[in-house]
Amino acid sequence: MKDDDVIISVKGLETFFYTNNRCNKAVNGVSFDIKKGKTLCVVGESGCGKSVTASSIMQLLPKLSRIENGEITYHSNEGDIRIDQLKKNGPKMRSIRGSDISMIFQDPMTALNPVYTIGFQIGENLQYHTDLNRAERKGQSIKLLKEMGIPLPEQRINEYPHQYSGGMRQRAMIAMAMACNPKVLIADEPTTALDVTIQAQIFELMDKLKEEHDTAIMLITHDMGVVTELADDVVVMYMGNIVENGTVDDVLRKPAHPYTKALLESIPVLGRGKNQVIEPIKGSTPDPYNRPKGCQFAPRCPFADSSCQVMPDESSISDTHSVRCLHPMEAV
Amino acid sequence: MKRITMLLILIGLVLLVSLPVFAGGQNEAEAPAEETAVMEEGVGPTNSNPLSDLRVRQAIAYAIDMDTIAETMFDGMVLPATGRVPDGPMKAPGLNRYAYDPDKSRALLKAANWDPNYKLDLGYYYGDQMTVDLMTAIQAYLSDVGIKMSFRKLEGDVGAQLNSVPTDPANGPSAVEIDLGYGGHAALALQEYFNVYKTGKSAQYPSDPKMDALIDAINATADPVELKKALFEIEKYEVDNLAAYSLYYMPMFVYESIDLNRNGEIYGNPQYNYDWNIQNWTMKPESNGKMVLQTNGGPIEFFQNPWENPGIWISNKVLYDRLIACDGALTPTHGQMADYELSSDGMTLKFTMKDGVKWHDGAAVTVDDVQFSIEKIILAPTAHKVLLSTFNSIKGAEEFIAGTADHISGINTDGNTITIEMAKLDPNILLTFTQFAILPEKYLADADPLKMLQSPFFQHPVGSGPYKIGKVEMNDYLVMVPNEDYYDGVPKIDEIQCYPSFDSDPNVVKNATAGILDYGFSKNPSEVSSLRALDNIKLETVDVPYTRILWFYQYPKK
Amino acid sequence: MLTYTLRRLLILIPMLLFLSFLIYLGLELTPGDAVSYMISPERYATMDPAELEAVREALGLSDPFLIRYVKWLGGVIKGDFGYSLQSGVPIKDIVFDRLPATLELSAGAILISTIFGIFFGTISALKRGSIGDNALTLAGMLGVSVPRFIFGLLAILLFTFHLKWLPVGGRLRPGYEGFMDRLPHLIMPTLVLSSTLIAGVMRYSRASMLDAMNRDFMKTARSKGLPEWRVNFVHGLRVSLIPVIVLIAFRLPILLGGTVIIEQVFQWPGIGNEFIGAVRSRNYPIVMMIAFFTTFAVLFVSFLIDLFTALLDPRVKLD
Amino acid sequence: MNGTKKKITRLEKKFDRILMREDTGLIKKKKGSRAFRKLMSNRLAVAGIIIVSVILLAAVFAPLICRYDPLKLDLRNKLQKPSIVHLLGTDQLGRDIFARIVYGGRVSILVGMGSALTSAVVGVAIGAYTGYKGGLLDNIMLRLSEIVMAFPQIILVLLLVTIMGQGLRNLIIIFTLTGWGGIYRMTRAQMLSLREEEYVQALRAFGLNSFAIAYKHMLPNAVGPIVVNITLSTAMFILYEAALSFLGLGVPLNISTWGNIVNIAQDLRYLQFFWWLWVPGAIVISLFVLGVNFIGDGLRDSADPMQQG
Amino acid sequence: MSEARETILTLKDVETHFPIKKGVFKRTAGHVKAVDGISLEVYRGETLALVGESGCGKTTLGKSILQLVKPTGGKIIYNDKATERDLCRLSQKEMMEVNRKLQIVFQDPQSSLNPAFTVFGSLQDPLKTHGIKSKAERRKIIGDLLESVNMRREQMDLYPHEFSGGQRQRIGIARALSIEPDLIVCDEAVSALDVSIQAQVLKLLKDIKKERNLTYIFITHDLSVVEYISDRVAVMYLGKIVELAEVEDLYASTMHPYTKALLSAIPVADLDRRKKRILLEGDVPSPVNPPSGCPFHPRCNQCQDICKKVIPSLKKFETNGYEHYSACHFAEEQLSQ
Repeated sequence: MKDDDVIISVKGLETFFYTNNRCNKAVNGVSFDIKKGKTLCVVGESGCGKSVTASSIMQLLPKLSRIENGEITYHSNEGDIRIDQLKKNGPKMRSIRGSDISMIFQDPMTALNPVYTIGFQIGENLQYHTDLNRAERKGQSIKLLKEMGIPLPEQRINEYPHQYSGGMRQRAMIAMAMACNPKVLIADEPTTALDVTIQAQIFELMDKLKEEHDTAIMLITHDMGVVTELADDVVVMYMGNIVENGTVDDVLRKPAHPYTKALLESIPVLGRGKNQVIEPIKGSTPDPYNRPKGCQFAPRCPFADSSCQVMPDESSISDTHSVRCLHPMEAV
Repeated sequence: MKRITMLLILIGLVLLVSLPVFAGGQNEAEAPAEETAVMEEGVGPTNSNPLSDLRVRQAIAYAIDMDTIAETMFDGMVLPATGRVPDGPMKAPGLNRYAYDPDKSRALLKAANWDPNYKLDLGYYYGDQMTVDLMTAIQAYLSDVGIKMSFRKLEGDVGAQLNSVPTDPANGPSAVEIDLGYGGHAALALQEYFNVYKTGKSAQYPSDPKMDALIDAINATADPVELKKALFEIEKYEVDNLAAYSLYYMPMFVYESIDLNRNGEIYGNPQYNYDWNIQNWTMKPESNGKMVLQTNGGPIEFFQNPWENPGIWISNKVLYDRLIACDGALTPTHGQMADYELSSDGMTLKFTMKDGVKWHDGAAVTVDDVQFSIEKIILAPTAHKVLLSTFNSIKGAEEFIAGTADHISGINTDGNTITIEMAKLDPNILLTFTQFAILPEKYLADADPLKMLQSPFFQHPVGSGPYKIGKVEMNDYLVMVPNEDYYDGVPKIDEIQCYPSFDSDPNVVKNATAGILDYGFSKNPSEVSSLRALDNIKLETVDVPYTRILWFYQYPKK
Repeated sequence: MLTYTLRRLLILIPMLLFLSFLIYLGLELTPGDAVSYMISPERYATMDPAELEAVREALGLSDPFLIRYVKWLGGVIKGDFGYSLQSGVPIKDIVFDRLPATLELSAGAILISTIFGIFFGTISALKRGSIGDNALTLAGMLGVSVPRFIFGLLAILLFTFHLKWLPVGGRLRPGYEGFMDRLPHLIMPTLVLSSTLIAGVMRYSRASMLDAMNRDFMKTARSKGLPEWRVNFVHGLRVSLIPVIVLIAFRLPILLGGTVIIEQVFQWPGIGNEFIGAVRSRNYPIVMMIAFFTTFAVLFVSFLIDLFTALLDPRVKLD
Repeated sequence: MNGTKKKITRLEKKFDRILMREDTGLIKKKKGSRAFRKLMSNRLAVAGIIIVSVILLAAVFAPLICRYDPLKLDLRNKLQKPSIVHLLGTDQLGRDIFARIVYGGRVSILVGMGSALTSAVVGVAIGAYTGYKGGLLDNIMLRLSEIVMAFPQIILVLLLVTIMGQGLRNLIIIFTLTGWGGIYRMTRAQMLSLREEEYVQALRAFGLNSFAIAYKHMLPNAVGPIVVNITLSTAMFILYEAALSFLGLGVPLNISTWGNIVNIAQDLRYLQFFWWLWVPGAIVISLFVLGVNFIGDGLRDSADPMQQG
Repeated sequence: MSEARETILTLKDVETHFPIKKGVFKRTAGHVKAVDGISLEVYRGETLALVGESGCGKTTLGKSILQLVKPTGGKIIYNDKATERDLCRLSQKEMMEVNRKLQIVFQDPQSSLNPAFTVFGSLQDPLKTHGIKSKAERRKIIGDLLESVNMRREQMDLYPHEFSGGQRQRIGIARALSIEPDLIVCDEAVSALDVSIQAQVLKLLKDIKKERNLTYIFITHDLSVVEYISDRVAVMYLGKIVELAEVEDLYASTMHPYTKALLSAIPVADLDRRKKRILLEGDVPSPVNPPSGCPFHPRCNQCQDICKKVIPSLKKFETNGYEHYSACHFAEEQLSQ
């Protein structure tokens, strides 16, 4: 059994998409743990499967997709629950969603229903997971909004999403997600649609909530900067696989996978000055329907050789650090 | 996407181009140019219009197999015609039938040097399927002898398109576009059939002194023997000369529900007024014991003026009474509202009002009402021609119309009698008074004769007939109830309900089938065919033919 | 809101003016006038041009076109909608006499088609790809593909002549004028009229619902642990309704057009029937006013629908 | 793992099949347009294409498949029931109904497709330019289309028919006059959204003239919905033709069109007792319109990248 | 830096306002002041970055320069070495000539190429318009262009959907280069790209600039990228420039609290440079009703009374020997913090 502070463990998860009579192996064998009170950052470029992983945990996959293999275990107070074996929209799954595990999305404008007030949408969550009556729900919603730093919550609770600004909408989303004090908050690129100053506010808020509620956060992002600032643990994904997994120090200071390393070297970093050297990664991400054999990164990897034609296994570098590469980088 | 688009556009274009080309399949076949011996008959063209050549007109007449058409298309309902005047005592003997003879037709065309590329343009105004069918058939027959013909329903100002008279009645040019016209003609008085040919009256027939003389002859006498002779002459001249080609006589049909009982009362010309004694009719009572007659002809916006179409609307038949009653053949029989006396020279007519003749509002019908009615109608140009021609012949009518006299000097009243003195003889004077509805002066005194129908009177008319208005819902229904004061006895049927549906309206058959039509009349063969198939309807053929004619527009074209 | 209302109404004015001019001009260009219809062709031929002119004069038809138009327009502005050329009945009376019939018919059809259309469309979307969905799609397609009058005639054939359940047509019978008496007359025309409308609404609300189902907030609603019915109906249906309502507004002209045919088939004494009659008899004032009324009604109702959409969709601000 | 696995649904089976083929490398990158493939996988659309093609081909090659001239009268053999001699019987004038329907298709399809194409040409030509350019002209055209569209179309058509008179060419002109509004507005809306696309801005930055930008560069991207619209209005105009025939204002009755053939059903006698006079026509008209609608819907789905299947 | 820098573009009080129509007769009730009085000089051969959050008007300013959006006021003077012309007052024909020299690269690789045309089809029309009549010549030019953005010549006959996002962006750059411009406005040219691709494009832009002696106006919200690519930076807030400085200078001696907050808000991918964030309160105010006084004052943690009343002008300072402009009443105090 895992150590006590793991709240969700994912093992060998495979989620495939079946659209247009093709099969896209969007997530192809992914294992990681989300720890209580910690932030796990899942980082990767678009199409790497990070959002699908999140949706798999919430069982919110679209109709034309399914979890093929693997285990998603939620270590609840009442014992372990195998989420992958629950009925997609069954009562058990629904009681977990929004109450034990919550999720916030990339674009709060589209993620909120435009025709209902913010209060109604937060209240709905409370209605289905608590015994509060209508008045209490309203009070609780106001409290939540206040906690999220929305001014005049008594008034704004009756407003519609379009009357909110972008940052406020995301705060309202978070209020909704935090309504039932969940154990895990999954944030799927929560600030991509926001400006940097607002992004900073949202991260500050998430940090605060993590501290106060001991909530585990799974943060999905493509921005290495965000990872650096927020993560306790990091998972780097590429084309449906986790290529590197470790604490933030492990991954950022001693990147073992050529992809992680290349990624870090390809972005300009604020403060390094005008003459910093950035090294682009050659080529582009492969077509998911026409994947390379073996290691998915091999065609773009400067260290690849013929042995990379076989998908490498995960190998440990330290207790906390593992990598999926035949030629891991030497620690600097 | 792009490929599909290109494909679709391509297909579309190909079709657009190809369809009209292929649609040629619907064009008439080329006429076989067979040679037959040249006939002696006929004379050459009188002007640049090929139809002015009698041989061409004859060729058209010979080309149409009216016998087969009558037998098949019309299910034997119609009678192939020979001349305008329907069969009967006034029908001239030995008229040319122009029986179907395509070979003769071709020969005549050849003799007339018919240009096979010349396309005749036929116009008609009936909207029913049967007319289209007939036109299609005529087109096919003409095509068979080598005459191209197209046809179209005239829209809009139909009268002008058919009947505009050229400014020069002798030489034209024609004031209408079409070459052939198809239409019907029913005459209240037989003279009407031929008066249309008079110089300056016809859009089709160029001025013809001989015809004018013949027309004068039939209008000059009221004597039946002389009239008959004159009529025979003009009938023969018309047929031989093919001024127009009478195709067939369409009899009238009266249809009645099996629940209606006329109690022996007569049938007659349903387009006009005759003494049908509706007050004696009965219906099978409904469950509540009420006798209800349902029929058509309910008003849509207003009640029709009885002076325009004297009897075509059932409401006009039963709401108003006339001074003289006539039988089914429109022969005057006896006084209705008044007793009458015609002087032997036919120049003085005297009416004595009967007692107890009352308007629906209870007031008595007076001779002043009669005088008023005549002086009103004479100013209304839309009134029926036979009526007008009688009234225009009254002494002093001209002055009255011109506005130089306050009254018509030929009309004089005295107590309950009224005397009418004629300026010139009118053979139809009695007939006129069998059709002329007297209207109450007090409601219409101020009405403008040019727009009588806009008078509030025609929203809720008051007459003196056996029935009066019960309730009107314009465009929904009209209920008429018995006139309790009716001098010939209170009518037995408790209610007449009229729905707005008319001749040639497909709803007639639907309503009859659904049992909400107990009485009506029709001159529409397809309607009659449909009605004939119904179990709850009996059909009565009334021998009042309506002549259907093919007009030849003989003036030179512009 | 008020200013929006005002502006919409103000925009109507030039549109209606333009429209009225077009129609007036159009009718002017048609061959014939009311006179040639009032008088049967046979008699027309025998009338002197002077006599005809007198009739035209009396009916006010001999003025030049523009003067007649301006006169007419002046009347309308003064609230005088003119008189039927033939009966002299005020057109207001005629229109208001016919209006209830058409309203009855179209209101019934709108109601039926909206309710059933949205219901079937939503079900179809939720069960996308199922046999029921396919059957409904096919039925809907059939509904828009069969000519409406064929539907009408078949209905008469079946319900009146074979089953003898319903009357053949018409609206009122003497002595039977209450709503319940009218109901049997109303059933067939309403159903036939709504049949094609249902199909349209159904197809559209299916697409709209499918669209709503793909939206992000549905995922959010599920992520809150809401039951499926609530996700679909409270969140999905509500949002999908907005474009459907707008579509129904857009269909109003089609509906009014549809009543023309249906009123003919079922002898329904409504505006459409009156219009056809007036067009055929060149009764300009009536044609004008009906064209006017219908256009105004359509524009006005679509404006009402705008307001209604604003109520349904908080995002829509009417300024 | 398997014990608790839910029952295998149809969808799951489909997934398994795809997965198996994917794993064995059977699925190769398909050639040809994706939209085309999608259209061909839509069963209703394929049915539509078949129906429409059969009727179309029959109409185009009418002389080859008809034994009789559609205009040939045979009064003595009128109202014959369907038989070997006359496949669909004869009408009230003894004309062969099969031939009339086949030849009638030419006119009806010409009216439908011709009107749809001409109104598309007008609507697209105006919509593409004004939609891109905006300004006063755009405003005027928009108002004009609002007027045209606010007016119940059939009423407008009736008005125009009485003004212009009946006839094939007039009908197409009238349908164009009344029908351009819809496609104009759709094209305009498309252009409005395309106008924001960056490649359009790029072309403007190169100083290209508006005609070239609107018609050459933007229009091809709006073609999908336009084609769908043309298809659907073809169906609509065919129905209009029938409706006008019903009111007696359509193509002159002596020309066989589907509308004129079916119109006979107004006569209760034929409706009740001579079903073969109108039933085949009604079926063909409905089938053709149905087929066209199927195609239109299929095209719409295949042009829409959002819908997956 | 040499003192005799040649200006290629001079902006004087450029204003781009969009009217807001209200009321029954659609009176203009107010304006969205997207660009509100911007004066700026762009020097030949430099990369000037325009940074700011969404809604600050940077993209509108970029489009205003190319006249894709008509500015409502001010002058934009373009100096093509021979003449100086005010772009706002040029006729369409004259503007077309200028368009040879001013080009733009857009943000979204999805919509920057016409999906209905091949690359050649998309790129040839500008060439045609600008006088290259022979098709063979156009093919050669486009082939060369593709090679210059590290793509293969043959790829000109492919359709946009056959390219990846990065490739499309490179084609977009090739298109902008096709008529050999002097100045290219890069409007968020790398923002929509994946990180691994972003670097390729950035590097490409930098290389091309060197090769062809181009001038860039680089519009972005990403200050990390700005630091890497630009020479000078103009920070915009609510339609106005709040700070303008040489890039190193801006980072080293920030003279506006907004710039400071912006810099601190950026997550930095370097564990050793983690720092305390300066949190701004609230959101960017609406450009319809900008706050009185300093537009930044409602969010500024150093706001004084004067900030609420007086609009600070863009004042010139000198830091580390460079010109440094700041629109803060307390610009110099910022330095000492």
